[in-house]
Amino acid sequence: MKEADFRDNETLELFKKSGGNILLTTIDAIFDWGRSNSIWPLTFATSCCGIEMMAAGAARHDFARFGIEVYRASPRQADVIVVAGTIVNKMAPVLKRLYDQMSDPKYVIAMGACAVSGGPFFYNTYHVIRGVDHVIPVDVYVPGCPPRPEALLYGVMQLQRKIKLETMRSPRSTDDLLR
Amino acid sequence: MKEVVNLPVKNIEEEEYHINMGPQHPSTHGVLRLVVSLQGEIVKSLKPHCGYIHRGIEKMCEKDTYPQIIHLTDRMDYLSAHINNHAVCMLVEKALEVEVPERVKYIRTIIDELNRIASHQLWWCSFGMDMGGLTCFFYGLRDREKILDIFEESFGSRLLHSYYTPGGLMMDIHPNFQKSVKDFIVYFRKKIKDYDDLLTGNIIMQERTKGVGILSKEDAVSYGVTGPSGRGSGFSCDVRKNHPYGVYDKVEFNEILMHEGDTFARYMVRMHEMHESMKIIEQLIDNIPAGDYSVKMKAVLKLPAGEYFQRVEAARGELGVYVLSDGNKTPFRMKFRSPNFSNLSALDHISRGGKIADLVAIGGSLDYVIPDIDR
Amino acid sequence: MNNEQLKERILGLVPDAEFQENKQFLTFLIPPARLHALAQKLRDEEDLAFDFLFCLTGVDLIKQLMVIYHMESTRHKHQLVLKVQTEDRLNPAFDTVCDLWKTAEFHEREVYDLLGIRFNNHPDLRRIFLDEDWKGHPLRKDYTDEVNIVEL
Amino acid sequence: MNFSIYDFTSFNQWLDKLLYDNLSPFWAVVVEMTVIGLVVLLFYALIGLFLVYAERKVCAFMQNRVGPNRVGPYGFFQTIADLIKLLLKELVHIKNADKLLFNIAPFIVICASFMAIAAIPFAKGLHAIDFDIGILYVIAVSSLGVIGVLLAGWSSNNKYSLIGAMRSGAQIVSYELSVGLSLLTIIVLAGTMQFSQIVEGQANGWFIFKGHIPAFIAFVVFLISSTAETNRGPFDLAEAESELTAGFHTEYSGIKFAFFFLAEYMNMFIVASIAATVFLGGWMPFHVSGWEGFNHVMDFIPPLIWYFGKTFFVIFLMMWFKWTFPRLRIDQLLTLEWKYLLPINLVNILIMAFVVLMGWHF
Repeated sequence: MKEADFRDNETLELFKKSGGNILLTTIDAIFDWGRSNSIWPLTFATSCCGIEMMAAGAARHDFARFGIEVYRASPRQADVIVVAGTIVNKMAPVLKRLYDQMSDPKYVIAMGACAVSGGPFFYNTYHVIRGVDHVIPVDVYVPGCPPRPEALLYGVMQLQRKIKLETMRSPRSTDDLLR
Repeated sequence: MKEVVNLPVKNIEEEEYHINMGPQHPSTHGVLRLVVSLQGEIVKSLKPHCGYIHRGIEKMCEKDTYPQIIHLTDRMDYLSAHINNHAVCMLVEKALEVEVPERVKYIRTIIDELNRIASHQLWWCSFGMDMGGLTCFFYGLRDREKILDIFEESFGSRLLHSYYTPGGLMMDIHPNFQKSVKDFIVYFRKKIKDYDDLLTGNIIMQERTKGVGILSKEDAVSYGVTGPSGRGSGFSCDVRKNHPYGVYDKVEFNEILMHEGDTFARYMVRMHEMHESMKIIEQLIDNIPAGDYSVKMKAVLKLPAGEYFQRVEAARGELGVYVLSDGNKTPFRMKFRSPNFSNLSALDHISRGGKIADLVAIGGSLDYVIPDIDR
Repeated sequence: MNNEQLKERILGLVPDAEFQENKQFLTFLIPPARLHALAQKLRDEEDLAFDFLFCLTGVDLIKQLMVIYHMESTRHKHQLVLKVQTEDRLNPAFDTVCDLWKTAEFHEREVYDLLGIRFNNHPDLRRIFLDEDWKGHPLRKDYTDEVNIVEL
Repeated sequence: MNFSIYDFTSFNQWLDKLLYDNLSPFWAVVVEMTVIGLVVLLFYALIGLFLVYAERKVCAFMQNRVGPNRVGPYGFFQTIADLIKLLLKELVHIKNADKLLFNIAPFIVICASFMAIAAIPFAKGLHAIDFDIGILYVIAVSSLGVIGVLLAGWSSNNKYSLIGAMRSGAQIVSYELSVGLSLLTIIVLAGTMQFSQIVEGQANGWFIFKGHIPAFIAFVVFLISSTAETNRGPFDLAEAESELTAGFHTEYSGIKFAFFFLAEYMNMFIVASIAATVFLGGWMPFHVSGWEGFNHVMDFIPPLIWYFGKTFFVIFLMMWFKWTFPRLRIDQLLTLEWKYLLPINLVNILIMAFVVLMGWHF
């Protein structure tokens, strides 16, 4: 993918425009560099997308290249929870609890149609949560049923891009930024 | 004066220690929850709690047409997606009394077996990982990618294909299909030796699996443990042999049976099955007859009123599909007899008395796929 | 034993069993009260030896509730289908067969969970998929849930 | 004043003299200790980060992958990014945990490994302190870490942690024996427990060659039991990921978890450097008696390179174990120690004593 295509969504970078004090921005830059380059996922998969997540970690796609291979089984040590698969009513409280157990800063990637919107299980079923964003806040949505490993990598790279815009300064209102 | 209360004295030896394995746990392969009672490291009993991925597929089927249902079966046991599709397609074909062309049968059989190899490769990865050998994971997935390449070339998808339709196939195979499959067989014959070198022959692995988690033949039958897990106990339950479908009656292959019933036997059955599957593919790949890849079906499929049942051998055991039709385009009741559901019921029985590490190894050898248990 | 002989044999054991026409399997509808005794005989008698219960299905027939047992003999390779029905939709109950086939334990829990059919003498009859406090049994035809179900 | 990379004694003396000339003796000692402390701390952090990076690359190499390559050249700054992230991560306070013990445990673990580094000679004259009972000190100090592990498991108020800690306790207490006894075999040969003298004693041949078969057996036993003592695969039962999620450090987050993570790698470095020092001659070059030209070429390579080369070779061996073998079960782990390694070791010491008595060694 070309760099230009990767950055076709420019709204994110708008947040950076507001400027700031040189000390704070330098510290921000270091912190964001560290955080965005070390996203450790939680070993958590509910269904089919989990297999593609495994494939993304395996030899061909190897997302260790981005330093993401340190799968932590304990939520305390994980940075990102990749919700790979359907979330049902019985699982939702558990997922919420897992998210709460993670230590800040924490991020969520909704992987696959089920996690994004309920996907193939949207209609006529009694037990499916239609989109994981009903339970926990989502940073990046990766559509597909299941998404290819490349798609997950793309999602992770977008998350890195998002993390790079974090700041310690007090947040401004969106209107202010878009002006 | 205050009354002296005699607190009940608990015997520490008898006290049990309960731990929750799951729903998020690396060794439950998904969102299964096992409540394990321990005494020290020894498993006294365990209770599986399912339903953390119960999506109500059977209810959805009652509102869906048969071609739609095929897409749902993909998502049950996603590692043998083709085989699940095969079951529903054959059931519809049987109900409508449609005879599919020989070409379709050949292609379906070949792809089923490729799917079985891919599934067993992934099982090997996760089994190795459960045992603590992390490198297995990468070796298995490396070779699995080759099969996924073949799938992708022919029908454009990696994991969930929905390639079979009632009456045939979605599209014809890619012109390269035969060549790539043959290349893969040559490649994998070489690579499967790595598997044996890395894990099968390892002393630690053998010590940890031999004599662990023994399931007798009687119990296997009674619990309905089918597939490689049942055959590791000597239960001859291969649907491909007992009730042949596709072109399994035209090929030579062995039903792998081992009689030890322990974790190692279940492991070895799967390792041998990969060889058998390659044997089946080799017999078929050069003989795919020419012809149509599908027969003309009606636009709306309505099954005649009645009951239908179709059994196939999925990668993890016997998949049964039961349909009660009232003559409409949607089934009145559809039930999937999923192999993992029955296999899981035996977990409590066979892991009692073992250590926690044994429980993990046994779970790996039963190779459950949670969405298939919960449906 | 072929299907004809098997049919004679079953009718000999349970005279009031109702034979049903089915292309694939030999099918009988039997009175619920005789289920357990018949199942015991089917499993234990040498010439029957139905030791493998490969499917257990609950069905809501709108008026009745039905449970279907698909069984096979691993020794003789013959197959049989038994059905039991009840018209009682409020408190449907059948005898459990999980003392005969252990696989039935989980399958009966599933039927209880999704269709609300109770099984007498079942050792651990709890919901298996849904939460304990879930209201209703989703696979019943009259099940409605305006919150969770989005109808197409 | 001539400094050389072959002998650091003169440099030390120069530094010592400089400080004592300019400061009062008390302050000279204070400054010396601070400098040594800082150097060791820096070294510790650098080696830790490097080892984490090395492990990721080595395991990638063994698994047909490329490993980290996006952050910096060849992904070299990957672990620095990890460190920054871990430093900034929230420290979760566990309800009902034993707060004091919970907080103190990672420090105990890291201090234990920190203290052990002090006694290890990196080159001639380059060590913080040269005890005359150096080996005893290192064994004693490095096994303090298990207290931290036990405390971490106990205080977390988590069942997985407790099981992990108990496993770790049983494991380290048993394998400590084998580590000690296999080193004792070499002490019998060397006749001293002082590291500097042990290294000097290998000037004309490393102990693994000098001591015939018993020394080699001791080396193998040491490798196995030290791998077990550092809680690394195939003996990583205390954190057994597929069984106990993360074992004793399940509840730790952020920098406290980083301490456990780092301590694991430093322990590996320490046991590897003990193996290198005691069995493979430490910073001593490889010499073959009689081959003067060859020996001269070997002498030309600086001792630091010899030392790190040997240490990383042993570390590579340990990584190789980890990425190849499946994990043992707890009862097999104890069987291996008490039924196999310990008797082999005891017999081995006797044989070694006999060899030394008869003067059969080189």
